[in-house]
Amino acid sequence: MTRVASFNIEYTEFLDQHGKPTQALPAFAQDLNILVELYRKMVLTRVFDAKAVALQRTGKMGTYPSSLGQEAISVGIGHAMRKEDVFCPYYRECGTQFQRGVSMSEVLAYWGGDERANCFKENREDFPFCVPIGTQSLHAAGIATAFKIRRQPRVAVAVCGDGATSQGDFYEAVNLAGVWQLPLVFVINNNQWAISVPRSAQTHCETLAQKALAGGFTGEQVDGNDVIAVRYMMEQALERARAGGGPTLIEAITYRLHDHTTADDANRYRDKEALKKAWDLEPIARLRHYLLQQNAWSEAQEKQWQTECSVQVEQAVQDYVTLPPPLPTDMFDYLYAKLPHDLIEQREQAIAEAKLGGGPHHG
Amino acid sequence: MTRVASFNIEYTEFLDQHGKPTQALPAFAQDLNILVELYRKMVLTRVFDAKAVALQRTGKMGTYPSSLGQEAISVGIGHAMRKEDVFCPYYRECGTQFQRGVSMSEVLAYWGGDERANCFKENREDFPFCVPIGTQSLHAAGIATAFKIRRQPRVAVAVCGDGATSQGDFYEAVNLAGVWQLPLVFVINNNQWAISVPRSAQTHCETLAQKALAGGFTGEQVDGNDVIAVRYMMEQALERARAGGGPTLIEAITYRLHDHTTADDANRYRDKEALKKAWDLEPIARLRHYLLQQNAWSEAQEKQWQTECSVQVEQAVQDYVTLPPPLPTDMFDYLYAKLPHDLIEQREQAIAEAKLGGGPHHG
Amino acid sequence: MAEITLIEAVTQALAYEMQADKDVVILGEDIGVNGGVFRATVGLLEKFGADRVLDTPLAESMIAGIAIGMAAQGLKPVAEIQFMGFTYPALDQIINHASRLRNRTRGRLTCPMVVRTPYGAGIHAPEHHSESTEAIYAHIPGLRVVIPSSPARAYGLLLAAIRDPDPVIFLEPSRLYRLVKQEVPDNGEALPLDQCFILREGSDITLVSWGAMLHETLQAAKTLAVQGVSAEVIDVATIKPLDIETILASVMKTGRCVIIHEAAKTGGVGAEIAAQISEKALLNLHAPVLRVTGYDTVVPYLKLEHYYLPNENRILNAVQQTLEFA
Amino acid sequence: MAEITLIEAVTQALAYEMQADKDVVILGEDIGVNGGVFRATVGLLEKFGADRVLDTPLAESMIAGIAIGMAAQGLKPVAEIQFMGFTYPALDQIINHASRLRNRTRGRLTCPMVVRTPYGAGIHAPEHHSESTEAIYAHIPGLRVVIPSSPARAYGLLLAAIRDPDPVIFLEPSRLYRLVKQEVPDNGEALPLDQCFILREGSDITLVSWGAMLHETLQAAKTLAVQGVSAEVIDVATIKPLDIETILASVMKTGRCVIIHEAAKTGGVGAEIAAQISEKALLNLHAPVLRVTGYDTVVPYLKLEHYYLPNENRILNAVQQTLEFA
Ligand SMILES: Cc1ncc(C[n+]2csc(CCOP(=O)(O)OP(=O)(O)O)c2C)c(N)n1
Ligand SMILES: Cc1ncc(C[n+]2csc(CCOP(=O)(O)OP(=O)(O)O)c2C)c(N)n1
Ligand SMILES: [Mg+2]
Ligand SMILES: [Mg+2]
Repeated sequence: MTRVASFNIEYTEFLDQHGKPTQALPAFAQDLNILVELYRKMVLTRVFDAKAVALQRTGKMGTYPSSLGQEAISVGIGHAMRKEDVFCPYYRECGTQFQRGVSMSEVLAYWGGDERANCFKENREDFPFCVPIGTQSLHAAGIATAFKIRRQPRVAVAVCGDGATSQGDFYEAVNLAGVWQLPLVFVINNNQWAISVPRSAQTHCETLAQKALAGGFTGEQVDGNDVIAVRYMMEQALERARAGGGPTLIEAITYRLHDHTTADDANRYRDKEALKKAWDLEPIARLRHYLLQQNAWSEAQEKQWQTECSVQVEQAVQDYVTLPPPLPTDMFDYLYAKLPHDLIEQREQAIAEAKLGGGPHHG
Repeated sequence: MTRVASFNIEYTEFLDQHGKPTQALPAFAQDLNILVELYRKMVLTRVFDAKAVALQRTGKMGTYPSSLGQEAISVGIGHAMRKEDVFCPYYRECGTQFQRGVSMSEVLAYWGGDERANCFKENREDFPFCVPIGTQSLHAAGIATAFKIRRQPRVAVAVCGDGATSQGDFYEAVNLAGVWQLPLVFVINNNQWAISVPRSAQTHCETLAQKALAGGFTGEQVDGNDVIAVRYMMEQALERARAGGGPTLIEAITYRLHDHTTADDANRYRDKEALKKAWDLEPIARLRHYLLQQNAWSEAQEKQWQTECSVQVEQAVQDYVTLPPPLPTDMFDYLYAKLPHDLIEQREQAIAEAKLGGGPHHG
Repeated sequence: MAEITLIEAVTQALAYEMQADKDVVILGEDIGVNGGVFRATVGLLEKFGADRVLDTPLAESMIAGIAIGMAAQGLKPVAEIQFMGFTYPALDQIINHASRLRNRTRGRLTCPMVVRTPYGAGIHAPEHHSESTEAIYAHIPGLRVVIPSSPARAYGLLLAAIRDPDPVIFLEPSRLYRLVKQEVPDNGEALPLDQCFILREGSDITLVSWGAMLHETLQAAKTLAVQGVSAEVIDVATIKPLDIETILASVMKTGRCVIIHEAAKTGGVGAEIAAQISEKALLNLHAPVLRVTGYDTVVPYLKLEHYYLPNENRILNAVQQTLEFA
Repeated sequence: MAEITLIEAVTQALAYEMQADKDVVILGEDIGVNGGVFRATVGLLEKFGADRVLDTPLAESMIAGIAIGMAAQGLKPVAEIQFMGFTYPALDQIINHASRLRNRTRGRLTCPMVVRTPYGAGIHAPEHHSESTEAIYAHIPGLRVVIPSSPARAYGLLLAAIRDPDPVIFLEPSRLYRLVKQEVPDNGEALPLDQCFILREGSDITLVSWGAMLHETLQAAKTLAVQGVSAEVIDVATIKPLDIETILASVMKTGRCVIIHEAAKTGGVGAEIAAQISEKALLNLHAPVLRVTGYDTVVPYLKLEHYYLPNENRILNAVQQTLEFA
């Protein structure tokens, strides 16, 4: 027997759960202002998230997938990406979107069941949330292909969950990214659950990072509760990709602290102990501890920022609830560039129906 | 950074291209009778293959995919499997099928465009050839799941090509086999081409064996031109699986010495030099050299066996060409267990049409 | 006997048949510990164990593909796909293999599997959770496609689907899951897989529908009765193979027909039914067969969902048009 | 000008548009160095380079999925899937994404992509190489589905498909690839994507078909002419959106119609056309609209293929039945 190939998977963390550095912080994190910025963004994301859940609970919005506990991932990604890069999320990354020009009221409107929300006013190229699990990986690969063909120094970023790594589309994207050396960064939000299916029942892999080996490129594990680690590894990966160095896959290890969505009840399948332990690891407290230790943040600032976040979020809620309803004709008017003749009659019918007050709500 | 996982891929070969052992042969290969048996089966496969190509060329059969140069893989697999195991081929494994009760005339009839060929008379559980690339991997995973549920000491074997490793279905099967620890052996016939697409344009992986790492289990490389190595590694994998040790993926490295199929012309894309070099590595000559050296085979035996093979193959051709044509009603009569009422009229129509002499040949 | 919902009837049928036939195995995402996102498989893991209630990784092509392998080995896998919009990754395995295995091997290997999936709009769910693309499946030779519209029919048809020796696509209207309750004796009695059900007899017009739209269709029939119009209501139930005889017999009698379905109009199953009626009962028709359907658009997100779905009013309009024809 | 085959017309259109628009990029399995298994892309790698002629790994969902990403970036990807039977793994990306991207983002992101694939039986190819499941695609809102039946229409329709700002499924009848030759000026002139073509005018009966079956349909029309029956022959060409007006106008004139397609009958596109004719021209029909189609079976392997495919005789029988009706 001859050894023909060897691979290692590395794990990176800078701040432990108590906010103590476990190694020298990377250059960007020497600037405490940046860390404060990351902190603020995580808090904002969490405040927004709690409000969104509340809106669903009070019947003002549809099903909502909380990103509670996973803010370091979305915020770290958004902070590392450049404006000209393109983002392909699944549905737990409003923390990234807020940094990329997507407004809070757009995110609320999306979960409120309004396609207009996806017509981001301030972001023209990012993909909207993607419900069919894993499929967005291929869109990102296509976008990265376009960048490569056009010799643009831009990078596509695709995020998916641990469950999504079981999908063929995820793997097909990984394989293509490798063989075409695409400017593409894959991020896996490994929150340990795919609805009720635990990470251990999803794959036998020691790490999800090693899924990259099936594409012939590097997979990295990071502490997904450490925004410094996420931000650092993202930047490394983005700049390597931008320079023509090909794709990277980053597995960010975290925990889903909420139910899967507001339609789920995790008590059916989730161990209370595990949840309690996971709360000890969550990303916001640890960075706050560090910032407080460094005197870069204070309780007063905390209070003030919480208030500011609430104000911002309340404003977004106002914008959302006061948005005039979409038109029934919208379902025809954006289907094709130009309405095909076979739809004219149906569109007329929809207008006539709507004048009669629309259909009654069903079910 | 902490190292959290490490992986190695090993390559196994026993006989080099000149038929010289590169290491001590495994136990089974100490028995020269077994090696002669393997040799005979490879030669038979090649003789059959040449005849099948000829039948296509003379208009007596449809498109045919030759397995020229890849006989060690199909023969090694077939020899290692037990009768009660289940085989899921793609389409280059008649060398396996002949050992599992599928007759040569059945294989010819299949490529002659006759579904009856798949109703193997002497094998009730193996899957027939599978045209949609990669899909059979999942059937094998399902069969292995049935074995596991029923606690049967049986193993499913799925073979696919190097090109097939790019398909989502292949990966989904690999991932499931890992997480459910299925009694399943994956074999990749890495013949360096997927029609015109070379292995290097299919994936960036150093080895195809490492695709198994995405499923969290062992991937092995073997010299696919060394039937001893294939046979050995297959047995290892089969017995591990049978004992509850889970799946293995074996990448068998070989070369497609013929066109992709009779519908292809490899001269359009294949380098002549590479082909010449590949001929130096092919599996039959090297085993013959070894057997001749060991006085286990002679030129006289060679001649006689070639003749015997021709006789067997000719008989199969006779059986094939004299098979009465299938009935037009067959397309109705096996679609469901019982003909649904909505097909009765169509079936009658088909009978009436057939009486009129059937349709003229189209196109 | 307690009254149960449609989804409880599904659970009851699964439990009955798993008890009766040890080869029945269920598989899918979140169906075990969690009991299914709609709770269709609640309690089955506890009752039948992890060997027969398989929580799978997240991959639909895989679910369909392994069901084929399991079925070929003589198991009777009942796979749940979480929503119809997530069945599409499984289409290749279903079209190219499940529907063809018996034919391809001339009966040597068979594929007695069921794919269950919630379908249809109206539950205010996110995108891709409101599909009704049954026409895709109904076009595939080798499949059966079955859609229950009441607890009792869900029970009887699912039993039949599991027992059927060929692949069955079993579409469960999610809008009906908890809408009505009904006594459903757990007697293991299957319903026929190739027959329409006449839900209401009538003489003036035939209303043909299936799935959740029967709710509005029956309402319309009631309204029509008040107006003195006697509508016959047919639940197609099995859309492949189609029991056109029952439909034809009714239309021969009434001379008028409106077909109601939630799916997009163009190429919907309504087209096939209308085409067959017009072919085989042309001279009996007093008016063209009309179709009341979803629009040829993507099912909108929840804010516009109710504009998409056909409602009683649209049905009544079509009926009136039909009655007033020439 | 030299006469060219249908497949050469495809190549000519691709080359023309790649020359004219640098955003046009082609991708697929074996389309580069090898020039495509049917030779549709021969010479294009040499002419336009490896940045615009992408030999992909073997994965159809991937091909469709990246085409969507590329299209969203403003490229105009033209993807080849090797045979229609291998498009099914791409269905999820096509249904759930390609057809919906514009609508989902209210026009912010669009998907100007083309999926080309050879389709239909009759070339004695292995299993899965003979599919005609166009009805699946024709049912999906947001798609266009186009089927050429001559070299000139292949050229003009493919140009239109590439230029169209929305996703187009372009089905090339492989049986016609080399069957006929025709002069096709390489003038970059596109044909309309929403119109039927009247291939032959007639007054006694309307024959509606598309793709390879037009070959038999035109033969039948000739035979009928000899018998004194004047058949109008319509090539639907674009099956979604359907130009029902042209068909209706013809049927209003002739009062009789036979639809001919190769796909399975149940739920085929013929059902939609028949349903619409019967709905909108009921009183003009002298006879029921008949359909001559492939059977509701899996397309058989090559030994039985010719029994499956409709032939001139079947068409003539249906025409006769229609003419003799009541
Ligand atoms: C193709 C597909 N199948 C099933 C679903 C239903 N579903 C929604 S979320 C989810 C679990 C996703 O898990 P993971 O990828 O780990 O992401 P997470 O929600 O945990 O962040 C499932 C099964 C879906 N949306 N798409
Ligand atoms: C899903 C699918 N896509 C495309 C094809 C067409 N096709 C037939 S064989 C082949 C190449 C297969 O290559 P590989 O897996 O390496 O096997 P090999 O033929 O080299 O043994 C392709 C693309 C197919 N049969 N199935
Ligand atoms: Mg998860
Ligand atoms: Mg190969």
